[in-house]
Amino acid sequence: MFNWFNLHFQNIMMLGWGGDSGFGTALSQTLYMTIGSALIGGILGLSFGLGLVLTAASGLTPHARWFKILDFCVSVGRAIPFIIMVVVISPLTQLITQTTIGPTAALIPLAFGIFPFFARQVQVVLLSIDPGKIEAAQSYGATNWDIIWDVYLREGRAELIRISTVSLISLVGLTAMAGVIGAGGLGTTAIVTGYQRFQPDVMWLATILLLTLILIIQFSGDYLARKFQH
Amino acid sequence: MFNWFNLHFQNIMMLGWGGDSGFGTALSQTLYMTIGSALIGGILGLSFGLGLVLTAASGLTPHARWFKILDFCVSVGRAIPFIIMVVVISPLTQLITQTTIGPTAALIPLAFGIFPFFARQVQVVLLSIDPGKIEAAQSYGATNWDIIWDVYLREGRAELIRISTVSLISLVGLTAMAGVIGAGGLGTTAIVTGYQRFQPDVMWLATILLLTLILIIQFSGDYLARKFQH
Amino acid sequence: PLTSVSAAQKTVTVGIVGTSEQDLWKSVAKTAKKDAGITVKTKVFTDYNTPNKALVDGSLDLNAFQHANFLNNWNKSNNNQLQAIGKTYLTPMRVYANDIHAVKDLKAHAQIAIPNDPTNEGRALTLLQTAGIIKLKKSALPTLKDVKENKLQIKFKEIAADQTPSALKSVDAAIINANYAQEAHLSPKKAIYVEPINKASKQWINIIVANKKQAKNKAYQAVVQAYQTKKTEKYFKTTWGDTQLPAWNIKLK
Amino acid sequence: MSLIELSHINVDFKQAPGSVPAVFDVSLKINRGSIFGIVGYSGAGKSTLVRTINLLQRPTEGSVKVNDVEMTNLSPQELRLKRQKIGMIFQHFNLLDEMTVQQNILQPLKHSTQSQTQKHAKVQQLLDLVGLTAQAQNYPHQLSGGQKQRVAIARALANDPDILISDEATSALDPKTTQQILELLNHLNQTLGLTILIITHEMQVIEALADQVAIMEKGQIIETGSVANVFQHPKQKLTQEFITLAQGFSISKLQRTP
Amino acid sequence: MSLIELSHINVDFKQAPGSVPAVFDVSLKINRGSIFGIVGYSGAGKSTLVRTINLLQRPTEGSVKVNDVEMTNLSPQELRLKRQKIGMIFQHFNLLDEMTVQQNILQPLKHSTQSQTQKHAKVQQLLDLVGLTAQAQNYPHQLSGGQKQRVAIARALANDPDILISDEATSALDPKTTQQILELLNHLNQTLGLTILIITHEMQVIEALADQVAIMEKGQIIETGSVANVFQHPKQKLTQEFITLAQGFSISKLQRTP
Ligand SMILES: Nc1ncnc2c1ncn2[C@@H]1O[C@H](COP(=O)(O)OP(=O)(O)OP(=O)(O)O)[C@@H](O)[C@H]1O
Ligand SMILES: Nc1ncnc2c1ncn2[C@@H]1O[C@H](COP(=O)(O)OP(=O)(O)OP(=O)(O)O)[C@@H](O)[C@H]1O
Ligand SMILES: [Mg+2]
Ligand SMILES: [Mg+2]
Repeated sequence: MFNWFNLHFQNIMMLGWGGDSGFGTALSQTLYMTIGSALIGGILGLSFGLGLVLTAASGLTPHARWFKILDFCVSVGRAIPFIIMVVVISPLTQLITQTTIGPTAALIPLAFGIFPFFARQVQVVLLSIDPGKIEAAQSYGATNWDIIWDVYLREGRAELIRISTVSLISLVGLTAMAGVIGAGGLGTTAIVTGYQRFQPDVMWLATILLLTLILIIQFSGDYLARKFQH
Repeated sequence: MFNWFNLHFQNIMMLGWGGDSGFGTALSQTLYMTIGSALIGGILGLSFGLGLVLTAASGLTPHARWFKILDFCVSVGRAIPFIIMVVVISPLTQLITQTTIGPTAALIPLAFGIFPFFARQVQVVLLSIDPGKIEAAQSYGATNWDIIWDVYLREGRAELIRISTVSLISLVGLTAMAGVIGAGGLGTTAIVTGYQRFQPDVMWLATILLLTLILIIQFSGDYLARKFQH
Repeated sequence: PLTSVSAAQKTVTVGIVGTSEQDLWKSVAKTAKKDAGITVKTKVFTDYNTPNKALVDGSLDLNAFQHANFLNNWNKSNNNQLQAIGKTYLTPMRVYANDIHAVKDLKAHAQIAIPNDPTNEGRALTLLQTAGIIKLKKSALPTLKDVKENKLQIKFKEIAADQTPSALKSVDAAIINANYAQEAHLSPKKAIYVEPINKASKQWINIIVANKKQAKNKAYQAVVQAYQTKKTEKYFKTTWGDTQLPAWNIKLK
Repeated sequence: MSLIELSHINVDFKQAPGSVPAVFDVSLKINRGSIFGIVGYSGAGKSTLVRTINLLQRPTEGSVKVNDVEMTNLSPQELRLKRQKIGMIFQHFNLLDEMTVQQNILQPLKHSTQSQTQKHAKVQQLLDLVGLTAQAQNYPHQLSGGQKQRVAIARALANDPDILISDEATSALDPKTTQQILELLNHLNQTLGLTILIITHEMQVIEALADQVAIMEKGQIIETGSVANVFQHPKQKLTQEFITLAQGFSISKLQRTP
Repeated sequence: MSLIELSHINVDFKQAPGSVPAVFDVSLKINRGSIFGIVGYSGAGKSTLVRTINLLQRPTEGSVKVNDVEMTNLSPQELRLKRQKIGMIFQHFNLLDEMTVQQNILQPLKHSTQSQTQKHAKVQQLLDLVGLTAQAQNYPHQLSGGQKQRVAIARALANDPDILISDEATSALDPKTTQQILELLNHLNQTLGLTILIITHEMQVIEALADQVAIMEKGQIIETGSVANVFQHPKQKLTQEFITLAQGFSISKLQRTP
């Protein structure tokens, strides 16, 4: 059995689990990049998404100028190809992480790559909340913060979880691009070691590991969304 | 004025507008790829998204097996890095487009790259439609097709437009990757001609053209969503 | 690591592109450890630009992925900040085709796939000029714009270098880097033209590069020495056969 | 002969432990051509019970027969055809927000064999009946609460159903509009033999319109019979109270400080 | 002295050309401590009018004074504090679906200086009043229509408001629950001086509870005065009809075919 595996999956065996280019290392790099940039990008995206809804003409605190600025930033963020984003914000990356290569340095461009996308999705969700609920909160004198927390975020909870799932999976996809700054990860393994070197076993194992990760995210997201939907 | 421009943007001038690698050509390639794959991916994504909602346990036609299959397909589609998607479906691409390189060949992997993402978003939107409306339609004997058209798609219209906007912009981003199979486009110009050849003027012009395209999509999407929201 | 390098530096991080040379570097690392007590680590990149940028900003100590021509070009656009500190190998580029056996069999309007990144594309075009298919304007790194004579009216398809082997079935010929041809197990018989090794090949010699300010760093020199060994030569031979020639003692005529 | 026959219906919802089932062992017969009223405490299970008739709510247990056909055994397709003949007015309207008033009412006629002209004439007639001709092109969010309810009424009648289930269809309507709707329902009942099931909190509505009445409490029917009988000789305390209060709410005002 | 003073209020909505404004030149004074009823056709503009009081609906024109303060001039922060003292029960409930009944009622107390224990005691007391103690941990979708309305009532009272605006708060409630709510409102009015503005379609509710009444038609107030006066000597035809119908709907049944 072991021999058979060894024979057919020799490239996998050669890479191994640990070490610089092992699957375990790649997996942990993907996890690290995904989680880290999800935190930063999530906070940024939520803020921008909320900002877009609040400052819109029909929002709680209409403000045409700010709305335009936020809207433009988000669109610009979505227009810049990832590799160019990496270069453009590399001074910021250097400032924050003290390096421009490796998984930690990748967090910054990944976060900037995903947040405009997440912000748009947050905007879509929040716009779909029944305005009657916001009126009711206003009628008992809720502050804008109350409305943000208790109406927008809380009533939108299940939907927000669903779009977070979508975004998180997109982010996992984006980490495959982080190879450009030497950040490793499963996507890079699949492409560089598997695909470019014609080692289909490596390519598929890396893809299957990615798939597993994505299924876990999707499953947890679905579970949480159901749990928080009343 | 012209001389000044010529001096500072000589790389842009050299590329020019028409010709194999001109900006006009790149723009039209981007448009061609975006529109073409949006059509294919849009139909696939809508079908899968609807399928997911209909076959879910709480759906119109619950069917655990089909649900699982659709769910799995979509997750797999999201797990495969784009460049690997290109390779994996290249036999299909060859079959359909008779070639594996160039903008037309890019349509297939682009459509397959975007549709699982779109499907997930469609699912999120349709799940947020008030079940009371579906019940009402059932009560007057609407067929499942009626419910799909008149309730799911029509009531979800504005939201569907909003997520289509989000997806379309993601697709524009994805076309930048189509350069790997010689499909050209603005993203490739920005990366390959601008970034890799140290021609910042080219890089930025291509990015600005991309941004313009994205702003137009966003603006049209917002306009249509508002128009169709009652 | 931010390079506050001293002669006593014990760890050297080398940026490489792709993973096909990772095992080679493992062997170099062993030598470096044994001979100079230096730990060599590699960092895998998927882009040809960022490993140079990382040298400039000190995120990386050395890199080994480019040839002299690429470095020249890079330095021209980036204030001459980098310097080659040792040669590694030379790999002739080849033209491959499925259905024809010689360059002269190329028909009018034939499609040829070439890599789309600047150096590989320039090199590929130069190769086609050498093969007598096109003529180019004089240029350090030619692009399609520099093609001044194209009698056969060849149609060029610019695609990613790693896609060239797969594209072979969609075009009449493809210019493929040695490493991708090797990994794709392309039969050498399918090569219809090989880049000649002569004086002009100098620019295609691959090199180890450092930040100019760190060019004299002893540790870096030690890494170069650990690379340029008989052991490495043997590794080339067993892994790549004749396609990858050691460049530190090569004589170009 | 009974048109609707519910036997031993139970509906349980997942809820806090120890809570009562929404509907508990209810059996009910409704005759063809009759108007049947259901009253009861808020939360008694009235909406849940009537929703079992067209199986929008599948009962946890029990049998639902309409026209001697066991509904729970029908194929989806058969059920769909059955439902076309059971009009339903929902307590929460459930209008389609992306369609105009007119389109909402046209909706149930989608598969009807009538010509477009006939369909539009039908809708026009319904709009007149509920007094919304001026609002035909409005979208639901541009309507007042009572106007929405009237759209729901018109929609439920569009298909010329045999059975009409009305869940508080007049609760958001002023007395005059209510009177008009009641006259309409009565007219349909008398001329076309429409069987009507009506949930309401207004005892006057039951008194004016219904033949039979059932009083629900905690998921069960505690009293049922002809309206005349029940109103004159209520057996249960709850029934008595409802009837008394219907005459007018009684509030003994405290002495006011000016 | 009038607590609420509306002067020349106009509200226009963008609608089909030629449609009437929702509210047209309405002026109204409501005295402190009084209970003021508003009745009228469905779509007459009642909801729109009362929504101008706490500026949920900004009038297109006109002045809104509460306690002699011009509401339209307040800063957002001032408006917020004012609104805390104006409880509102919405026609469509507008509960927060992701909060339990208890949490919904706790919501207005968020910024109150009371201790947690006090707040919970207050909520408990309100739950008792509206008879939903058993449903405290339910989410809105687990409630019947009337139960939702009762949560909305409790929520509107949580802040001990000075003014309560009730938009058809009892229309989905059975007579007995309605009676209880009316007694509660009356009690709050008598003991705490709560000023109440009540929209309803049930004339009996007005008769039992209100001091003053206004009748609306097509965006205007067509008659107003003390309940006793208006009910005994209605001047407008519409008022008369409403009062007559309140005694009981009259349906002259056709001769039935058995
Ligand atoms: N957002 C809106 N856009 C356009 N028209 C509206 C809007 N809201 C209300 N209207 C219109 O304004 C008029 C008054 O509506 P309002 O809700 O105030 O009526 P109402 O007296 O409360 O009726 P009901 O008793 O049915 O609740 C109606 O004709 C309605 O169609
Ligand atoms: N989806 C649900 N999940 C859990 N409990 C529910 C659900 N729907 C209704 N209930 C409960 O079932 C009981 C009966 O509800 P139902 O809506 O049938 O009452 P009702 O008699 O129509 O009341 P109302 O007159 O207030 O509309 C209530 O106690 C309610 O809380
Ligand atoms: Mg009910
Ligand atoms: Mg109203």
